Amino acid sequence: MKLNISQEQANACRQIAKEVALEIQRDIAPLSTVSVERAILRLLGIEGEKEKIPYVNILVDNLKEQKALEEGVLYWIANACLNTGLSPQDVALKVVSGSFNPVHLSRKSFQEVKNKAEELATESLSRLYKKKKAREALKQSFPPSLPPLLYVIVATGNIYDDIAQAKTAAEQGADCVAVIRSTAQSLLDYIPEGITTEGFGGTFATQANYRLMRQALDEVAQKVSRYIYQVNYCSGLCMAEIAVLAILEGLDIMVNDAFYGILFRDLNMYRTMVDQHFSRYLLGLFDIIITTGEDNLIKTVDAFKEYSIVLVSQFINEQLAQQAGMKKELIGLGHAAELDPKIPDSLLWELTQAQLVRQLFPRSPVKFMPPTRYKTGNIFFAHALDTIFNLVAVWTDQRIVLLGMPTEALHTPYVQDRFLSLESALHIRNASRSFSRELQFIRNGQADKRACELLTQAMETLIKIREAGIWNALSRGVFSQIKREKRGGRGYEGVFKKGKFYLNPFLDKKIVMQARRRAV
Amino acid sequence: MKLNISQEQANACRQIAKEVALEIQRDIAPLSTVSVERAILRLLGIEGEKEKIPYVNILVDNLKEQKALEEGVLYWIANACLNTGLSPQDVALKVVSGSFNPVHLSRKSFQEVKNKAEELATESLSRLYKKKKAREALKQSFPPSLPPLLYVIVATGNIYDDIAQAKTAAEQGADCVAVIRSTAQSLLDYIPEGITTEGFGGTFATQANYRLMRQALDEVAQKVSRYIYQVNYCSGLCMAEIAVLAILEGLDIMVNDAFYGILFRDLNMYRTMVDQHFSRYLLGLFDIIITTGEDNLIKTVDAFKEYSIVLVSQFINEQLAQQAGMKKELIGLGHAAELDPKIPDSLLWELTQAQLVRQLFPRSPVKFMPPTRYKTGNIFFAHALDTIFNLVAVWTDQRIVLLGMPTEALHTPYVQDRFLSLESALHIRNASRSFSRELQFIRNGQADKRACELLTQAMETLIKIREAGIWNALSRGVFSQIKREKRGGRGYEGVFKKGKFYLNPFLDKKIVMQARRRAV
Amino acid sequence: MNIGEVRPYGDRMNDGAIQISFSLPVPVSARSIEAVKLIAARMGMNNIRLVHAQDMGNNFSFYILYGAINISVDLQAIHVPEVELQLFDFWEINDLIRREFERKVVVIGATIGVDAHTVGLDAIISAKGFGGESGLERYPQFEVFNLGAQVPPELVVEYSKKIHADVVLVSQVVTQRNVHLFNLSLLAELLEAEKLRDKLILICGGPYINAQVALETGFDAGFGPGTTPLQVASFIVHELMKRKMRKK
Amino acid sequence: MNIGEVRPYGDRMNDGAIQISFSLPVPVSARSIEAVKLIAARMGMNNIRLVHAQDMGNNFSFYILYGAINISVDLQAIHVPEVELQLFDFWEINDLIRREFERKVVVIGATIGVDAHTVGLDAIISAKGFGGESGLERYPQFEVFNLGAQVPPELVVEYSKKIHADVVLVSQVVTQRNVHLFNLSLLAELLEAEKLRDKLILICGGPYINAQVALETGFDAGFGPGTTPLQVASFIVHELMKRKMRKK
Ligand code: B12
Ligand code: B12
Ligand SMILES: Cc1ncc(COP(=O)(O)O)c(C=O)c1O
Ligand SMILES: Cc1ncc(COP(=O)(O)O)c(C=O)c1O
Repeated sequence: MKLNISQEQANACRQIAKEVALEIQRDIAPLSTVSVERAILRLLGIEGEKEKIPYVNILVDNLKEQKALEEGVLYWIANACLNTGLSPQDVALKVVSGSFNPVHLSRKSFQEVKNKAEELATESLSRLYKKKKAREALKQSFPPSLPPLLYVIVATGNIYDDIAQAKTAAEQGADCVAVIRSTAQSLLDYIPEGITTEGFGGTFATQANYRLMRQALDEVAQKVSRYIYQVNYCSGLCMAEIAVLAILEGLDIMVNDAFYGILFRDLNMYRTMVDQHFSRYLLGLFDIIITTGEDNLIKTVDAFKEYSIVLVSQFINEQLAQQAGMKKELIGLGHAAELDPKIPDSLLWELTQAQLVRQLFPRSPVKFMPPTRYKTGNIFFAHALDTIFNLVAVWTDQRIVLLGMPTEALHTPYVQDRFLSLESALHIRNASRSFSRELQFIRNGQADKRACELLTQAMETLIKIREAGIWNALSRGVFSQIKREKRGGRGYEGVFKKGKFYLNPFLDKKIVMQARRRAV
Repeated sequence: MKLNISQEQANACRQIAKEVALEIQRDIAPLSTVSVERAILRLLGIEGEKEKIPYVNILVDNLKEQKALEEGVLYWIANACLNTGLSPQDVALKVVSGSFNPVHLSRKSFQEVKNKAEELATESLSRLYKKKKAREALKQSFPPSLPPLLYVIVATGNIYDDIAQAKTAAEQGADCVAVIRSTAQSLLDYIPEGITTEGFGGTFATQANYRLMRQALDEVAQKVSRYIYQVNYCSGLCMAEIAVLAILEGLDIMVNDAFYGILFRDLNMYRTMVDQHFSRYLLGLFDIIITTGEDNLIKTVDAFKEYSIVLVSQFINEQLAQQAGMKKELIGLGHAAELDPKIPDSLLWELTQAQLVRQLFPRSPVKFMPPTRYKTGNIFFAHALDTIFNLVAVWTDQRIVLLGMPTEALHTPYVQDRFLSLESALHIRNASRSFSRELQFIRNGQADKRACELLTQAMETLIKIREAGIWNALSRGVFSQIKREKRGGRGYEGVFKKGKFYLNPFLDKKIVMQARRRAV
Repeated sequence: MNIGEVRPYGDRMNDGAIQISFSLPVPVSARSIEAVKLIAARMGMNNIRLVHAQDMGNNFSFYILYGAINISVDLQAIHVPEVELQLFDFWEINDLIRREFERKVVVIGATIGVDAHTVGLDAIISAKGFGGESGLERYPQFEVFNLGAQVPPELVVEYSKKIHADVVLVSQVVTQRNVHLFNLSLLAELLEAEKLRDKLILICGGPYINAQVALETGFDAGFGPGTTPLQVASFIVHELMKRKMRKK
Repeated sequence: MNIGEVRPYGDRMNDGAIQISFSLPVPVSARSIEAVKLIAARMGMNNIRLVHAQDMGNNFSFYILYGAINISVDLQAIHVPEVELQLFDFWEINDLIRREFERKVVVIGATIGVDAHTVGLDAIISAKGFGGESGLERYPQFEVFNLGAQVPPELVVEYSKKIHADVVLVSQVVTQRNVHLFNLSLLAELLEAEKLRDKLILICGGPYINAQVALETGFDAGFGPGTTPLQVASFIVHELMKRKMRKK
């Protein structure tokens, strides 16, 4: 399967997207956020909570109140370590318990503090690299499964039920299991702690829950002789911090998209872009795949007419991720068709669009998402829609396929819903395994025409965004007609300008190399 | 969509099949059967029953007992009409009531009898041609629906429930409604009479039931502004007679295949071939589409390895129908894939085979039949299989598509089963309407290869059949390994050699032309 | 059987045919199969056909059954909670408001709690509307304030006070652990506490909302899937007139 | 709840979640919707969610519901009619017959009545067998006569007499209007009348056959979907040995 599209135009789109991404990069480079700082604390191994407030929040808020945050947390921790000889975790404990105020300790010379910070960062990274090695070895110990990876969700609200269902799904043939987060966790400016058994429409993302699920999936992997990818969500006010949890607990894929936060969660655009950058940077270091949320862009607008916005967002997302240091093989661009089934030839358009994305981003582990918005309580018709979706996914050789559920319009999946979905997907994966090689669009037919039109539209929008500037474009509703104020939205108060002593050696290539070497 | 197959090889297959069909023709030409004779009586308008035995059976059995059947019934009826001045129906009444014995009436000169017989035949045919005109006008009064025609079955056993469900199906979007016959009606050597409300796995085919269903479908056609095709079955011991009922009651499509009777009903091969010939001849005169039963051939053997038998049977069936005077546009060759869903690439093979049939018989209103044998009580998976089947059907531009049911492995369809099936089929018909034009197999890929192999296999089998002779081939199990004796099977006792005064002016081109002219 | 009585239909009148499916947290076994049939029998099914029993792994199993139930319902005797709403058209609605109410009707819309689904509410409120019909914003006699999604109930109360709202439209889509019932009840109580409840027409909507949910949570009406703006506008006008009558 | 008790599972232990669907011979209306919920309630469902209601035309309508049932079943307490059959292997079966029976076991197979389905019976009998296992024809100690399909019960009786059959295998696939029960009972009665019944092991099979059907129609055993030749052969050997013991 190949669409006859202009490679030059694709290159042009990439170039413009790069300029847009550079604009973002330029504007956020001087900024940090409370979440980035908390992420750094978590990287240093700081954990624990007091009266339901995580230490990392207490520390950051403490510095913020004292107007000392512009140096960054690492400056103060390193300084405290130098002063007290304690580990970062012990420093945190003392600060939280009020034993001392980090800002009141004697300030060592910047060079000394910097050295200490670099030492702490190197230690932290090399510890994490060791973990990563072990996980890679585990992954390599299993044979790869037939492409595409079949991705299902669990969302009971109770981590133990999630685990039961995740294992069941794995036994049925699922390759990736995502735990959907409790509604609005992305609006929380902290990460809850501990094992949780109550949630709304999903289960809280906590380090403890991550760990339990990881154990369960590694266990069932042995049983089914297949590696099971663990998936969770970064997007939200804790984007960078959650990335750290993912690294700490060995997750494989993180849903990660600032645009989703801006548009669908009303997060402040600067805040979440800064958070996203650091989160992607960290995930990239540890070879964790990200997936983006372009499926959401066509859930509320005419999905046929406005499809090109998906491409626009993908081009920008690709550049943003690359600028955060990620290689293309880790950038799982998301997409979906969400076409009204009543549209004549809807299946041809779905196929064309899926192929177009695959072709524009051949190295991306693209994630294809199923029809949801036109599903109703008619579970039989929904199952028919999903079966055809599975065919399109296999045919166009997608890399990760999020399976649709017959009960999409009703509830988060029951154990049998997932089972039926997987059964259909496994059948299609086997029955049409050679489709992508054996079938072809006719040359210059309707598919080629639509693909070219879409690419042209995407380019036009990209040009508009470049001209207006991305922040302005967002405030004018370029994405799905949703308008967001530059200073509006949640979390703006957590953004700050880095001061001249601001320290973040985790971003330092030399430090990273050193840590990596040390981990061998 | 086009497969790259050799047109010469296809022509060669046709030529061999023609020779096989000519052999059949040669051997059955001197024969007639009780069912053909009863069909002639029905054409003359004879109806009624006595003690549950139809007049036409009483008459034919009467002549047979008196060893007077070799002249054929028409000879005796015409002679009786000449002697008594009565109509055929009145003659029948008298004979049945024992008023006179047709064999004992004075025998008029052969020319006189022949003239009378021709007069009766002309009258009968012109009456029927008038009916046909009216039906054509009705059909023309509706806009045609999107191809393919969607074909569903009803099979409650009760004609009134059948009607309720047929109308429901039409309102849902069905184009063709087939009433499945009660199990083993094909083994009955007579046609039951009257309206019936009890049957096993289907509803008896009776003239009264045909009429009720025809009325109902014409009624609902007005409501939905779409002509609804009425379908029933010819195959069986009354093949020719049932064709007459279909003509009398204005049916549109008749399932008609002697091979089915031979192989799956153990009917005698000569008997059913003779019956088939006359039935096809009559249906051809009145532009009633026949559909053949090649789907059955792969229900009991390895459907992947032995698929070419479908093509073999189609080539022969096409020739047999043409020799009975049918034009290609009326010869609805049947086919199905019935592949084990576990076979890798099963969907590619299903697609290839469907396209191959379509391409080999481009003028035939081919009828594509759904997966049945690998369906289980898992109605959700069955629905998924059917949805994909629908896609293959639309994609390869089949003409008539028999819809599969989610409950195929459980029961004849409930009203909601048919509804869900139609919903899926209507969606696919709309969503992939341009597939056949916009997509293409890669040249000389696996599809082309399989198509060529299948055609070669079909040719080899055809050659074997030609060499052995069709009757021998049937007794050696060439079709699906089922072996049938030449003189075995049901109904052989009803076959007889035509005598020198045998008369059947319905076969006379001049008579037909004359009747047709008279009907204008 | 009484003429108004209906019973499920498979392929003949009154055959009572139904299909059911469910999972059990045990593997398939002779025992589990008996258990499934027992459950069906206790539900009143007869002629039970267990047509599919399949292990799903991890000690879960899935079953599909067909059977018949003997239950019939007299349609005539059914008490339908709300008589079908009499619909006005666009012009009638605006005329009626102009005539009977003498000022614009002020409407607030919001998806409350942390629910972020706006499509349903927008379908009713926003100019582009739903199913070819314009939303309330297009009606000259409605003045509409759409607060969007994730709105805390407290903010709805505050805003209602500020702009002297006549009608509050609330959408709730997420229902896990009955969070929608909680949010709706909370809003009704807060309005009550502020003595605003009686001055307002309080309407909720969403895919799992119905008259009963409205009743339970203290709302005046609840609209479910497929609701059109006209239905909501008509209800508002009916309610306004009813209240006006009552006052007289 | 007792530890052995199970209850349907949707997404958490004991939620009792089930799905049902059926049609009604009336169009969708507020009344029909209430009727559907009433039916579900009378079946013992609570938390009833009518998730789909659709007109099918010609005054028929289709409904899908989800809900929970409070029914739980104690797995331990379930009486399973037949203890799982102990399977022998191919060699054991032939050895046992040779040792205990001293001659070949004569088996007749037929699909009776006007039923034309042969695939199931062939799966058990014919050499090629089923699911990778050989059929009874391949066992040196069975002498098998396959009469094929559409065999009148009378003919089975006649043939059994003629060849001194030990085992009769009957397939029935078509079940409409319970024609299978009729055919099976008829055969059993005819054999009884001919005083052959006790000399024979009478086994039926087919997709809708089970132990209960066998019991009702006077057969010794009934085998359903997925039966393998080995199961049938094992049953025959068990039964032969049981009968031999009894005689002693
Ligand atoms: C689009 C969508 C989204 C979009 C929403 C974008 C947006 N701006 O609205 C996005 C991607 C953001 C989203 C996110 C989530 N979603 Co969502 N989403 C859907 C989806 C696919 C379609 C909903 C829709 O737009 N329907 C179309 C509208 C027109 O229908 P409607 O809402 O029923 O509205 C009609 C009537 O109900 C009524 N009505 C509705 N509101 C009102 C109000 C009033 C006053 C009146 C009078 C009438 C009225 O009139 C409308 C027109 O007829 C459904 C699945 C489905 N197919 O239904 C899931 C679904 C609703 N989502 C669900 C969930 C769980 C979530 C998440 C919580 C998942 C998670 N944990 O991450 C997130 C978080 C969102 C949150 N915090 O609320 C579940 C809800 C399950 C449940 N019963 O609780 C569903 C059913 C999917 C599923 N099976 O899991 N979702
Ligand atoms: C193939 C088939 C046919 C073929 C049969 C060819 C043949 N030579 O057998 C043909 C095309 C001829 C046919 C015709 C009809 N069929 Co048919 N057919 C089927 C189909 C698709 C598959 C059956 C099959 O082969 N299964 C595979 C075998 C291996 O499974 P099995 O039979 O269950 O056998 C296993 C066990 O049950 C057991 N077993 C079976 N028999 C025995 C016997 C003994 C002694 C033992 C120990 C075990 C045993 O062991 C086997 C291996 O595990 C089914 C639908 C389906 N998917 O099930 C419909 C189906 C069985 N047919 C059906 C019907 C109604 C018909 C017709 C009557 C329709 C009509 N009115 O025209 C006709 C007429 C046939 C007749 N008079 O009986 C219905 C039966 C409905 C019902 N419950 O009554 C079905 C369910 C389809 C439907 N939904 O309508 N059919
Ligand atoms: C890109 C992206 N991020 C995150 C989420 C999860 O959202 P939340 O946890 O905010 O409900 C989604 C859900 O669809 C998403 O698409
Ligand atoms: C070609 C053909 N004729 C006739 C029939 C109907 O068979 P009967 O009426 O013999 O059951 C079928 C059923 O599948 C068929 O395929």
